[in-house]
Amino acid sequence: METISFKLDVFEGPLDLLLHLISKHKLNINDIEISKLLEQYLLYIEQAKEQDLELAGEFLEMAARLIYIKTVSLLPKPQEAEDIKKELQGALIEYSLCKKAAEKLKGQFCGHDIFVREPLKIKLDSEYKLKHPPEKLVEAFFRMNVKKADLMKKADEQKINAVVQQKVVSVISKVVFVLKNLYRHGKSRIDSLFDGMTGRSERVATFLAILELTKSGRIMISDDNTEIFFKRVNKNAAE
Amino acid sequence: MQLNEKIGAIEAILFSSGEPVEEFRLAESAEVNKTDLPALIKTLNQRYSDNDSGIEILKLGAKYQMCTRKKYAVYVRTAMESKKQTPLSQAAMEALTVVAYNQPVTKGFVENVRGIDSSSVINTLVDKGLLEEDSRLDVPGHPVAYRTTDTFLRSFGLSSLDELPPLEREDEDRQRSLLEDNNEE
Amino acid sequence: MQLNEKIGAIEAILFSSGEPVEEFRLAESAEVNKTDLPALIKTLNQRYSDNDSGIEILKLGAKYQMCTRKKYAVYVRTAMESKKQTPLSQAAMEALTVVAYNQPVTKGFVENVRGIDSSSVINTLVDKGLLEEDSRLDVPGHPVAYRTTDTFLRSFGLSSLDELPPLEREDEDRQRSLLEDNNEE
Repeated sequence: METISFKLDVFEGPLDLLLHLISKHKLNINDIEISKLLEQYLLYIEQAKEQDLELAGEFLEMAARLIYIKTVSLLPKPQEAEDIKKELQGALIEYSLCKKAAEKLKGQFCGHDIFVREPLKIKLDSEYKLKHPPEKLVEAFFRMNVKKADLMKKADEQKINAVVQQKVVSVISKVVFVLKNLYRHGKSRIDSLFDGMTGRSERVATFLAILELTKSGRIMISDDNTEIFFKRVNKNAAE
Repeated sequence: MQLNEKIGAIEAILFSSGEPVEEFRLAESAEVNKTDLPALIKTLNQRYSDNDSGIEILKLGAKYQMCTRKKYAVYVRTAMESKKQTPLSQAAMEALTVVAYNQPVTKGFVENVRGIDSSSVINTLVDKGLLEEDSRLDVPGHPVAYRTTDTFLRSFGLSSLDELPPLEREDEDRQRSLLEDNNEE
Repeated sequence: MQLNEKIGAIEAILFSSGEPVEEFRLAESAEVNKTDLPALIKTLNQRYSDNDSGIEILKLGAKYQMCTRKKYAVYVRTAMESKKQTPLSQAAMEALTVVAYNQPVTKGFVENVRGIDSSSVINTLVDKGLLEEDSRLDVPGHPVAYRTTDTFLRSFGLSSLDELPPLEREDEDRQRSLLEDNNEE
């Protein structure tokens, strides 16, 4: 068997390797002999494995693709085999064009020989002076693909989101919230305290605040667990 | 090396440096004698002034710098300012719209609506004077909120925010009414 | 305004801008007709080349940029103490070529043509300023697409994408005709 001295990493990818094999074995890129190409390709892959080279997944994928093409060509469906072979040939032709163009462009490279300078730094008035019809705003709005109703809902949620997104809500702040609520209304339905709260942190903090206030004896929870009220308010009510 | 080439090398070096270049470094890099340098610069400057050129070489202590000629300063300023006056990007226009219709809003809100980080785009809008910070958003934590400015109103030909066009699209409305018609059938 | 002064204004603007300047902005700021601009730039460039000047004006797409002349690269490099930069790798050249001829394209497209993951190589090209993101690719999901930059044009001595060398299809044609000959036999 022919010994192959090579390094797989000289190839830019499986297509590059295939092009190499095609030119080396003088195959016709427009009508590739798949079995021959497959045989040669696998030889390279085997060799690479023996050398413990890390094979990019793309190389193995290509092996599978070649095997598939060969398999299908053995089946009594010549059209399909022809189609998938054409697809591979197309890719190879396109890639070979790319390689040639890259080679040509490379010869033109002069990027390291031309120098430019930084823009002069002067202080400028940066105020926007262009004019637009207001309809531009409506246009931009529809481009975002946001439903108007959603936007309004989000606007309502903003006050909460603004807080929730920025920090974890502290229990203390909710103790103050619950107390304020009680000062204002005398008693509060527990579930109403959670109205409008969407953030988990806020809800948890509120719940903990209620427990904390109960534990410390500042407030009491009604027998059916639906309302809270100040202890002293309760006394007054009892009198 | 020809005289012109020596001058060309000096010119190229001074151009690309931007900053003032020390005499010795300029001479060394352009491969000319340090003693010849003043004469070469003089020749170059003479050429510039003969042509009413836009640039000239200034001597600053023991350094040289290529600068624009003062008489053209107004054109330079106009050009630089006009560069800043690029039309708003799509992203900027979107962020501006979100703020305009919901102000005051936080960066977080704009991000939420657009589904993409909008921090830098909002900073740009503030730089351009179209948005400004607003402390009116009265929620705990007092996050920084933004509102549109008078410059915004001027740019969009509005005399107040009440004149913002409604967020409706004609064709959409028509579609909707068609749809409703179908449902009725 | 005298002819020389018009040219001087253009020169000052291009010098101070550093970056490529759009034709319309240059004409507007220098207060010249856009249609006169090419002739004025040509006169300026002629003056530069007559003097073997260190600088010249390049046309990059619909923009102009003042740059150093290639022949003085060695002096500039010495002055800037810049080491010789590594040339673009084969992989980078291929990816750049795919983008150049098909822009705007996604990373996926490049990978498809090259038959191998091209993500990191594209990132490198973006870092080098040869490629940039392009938001024009208007397909669902708005994948990030890439296009070449003005720096790309400058780096390959092109003044517009139209000047890209044509893709060579000759070999292929020849092969095909050989094939046809064979078939006929």
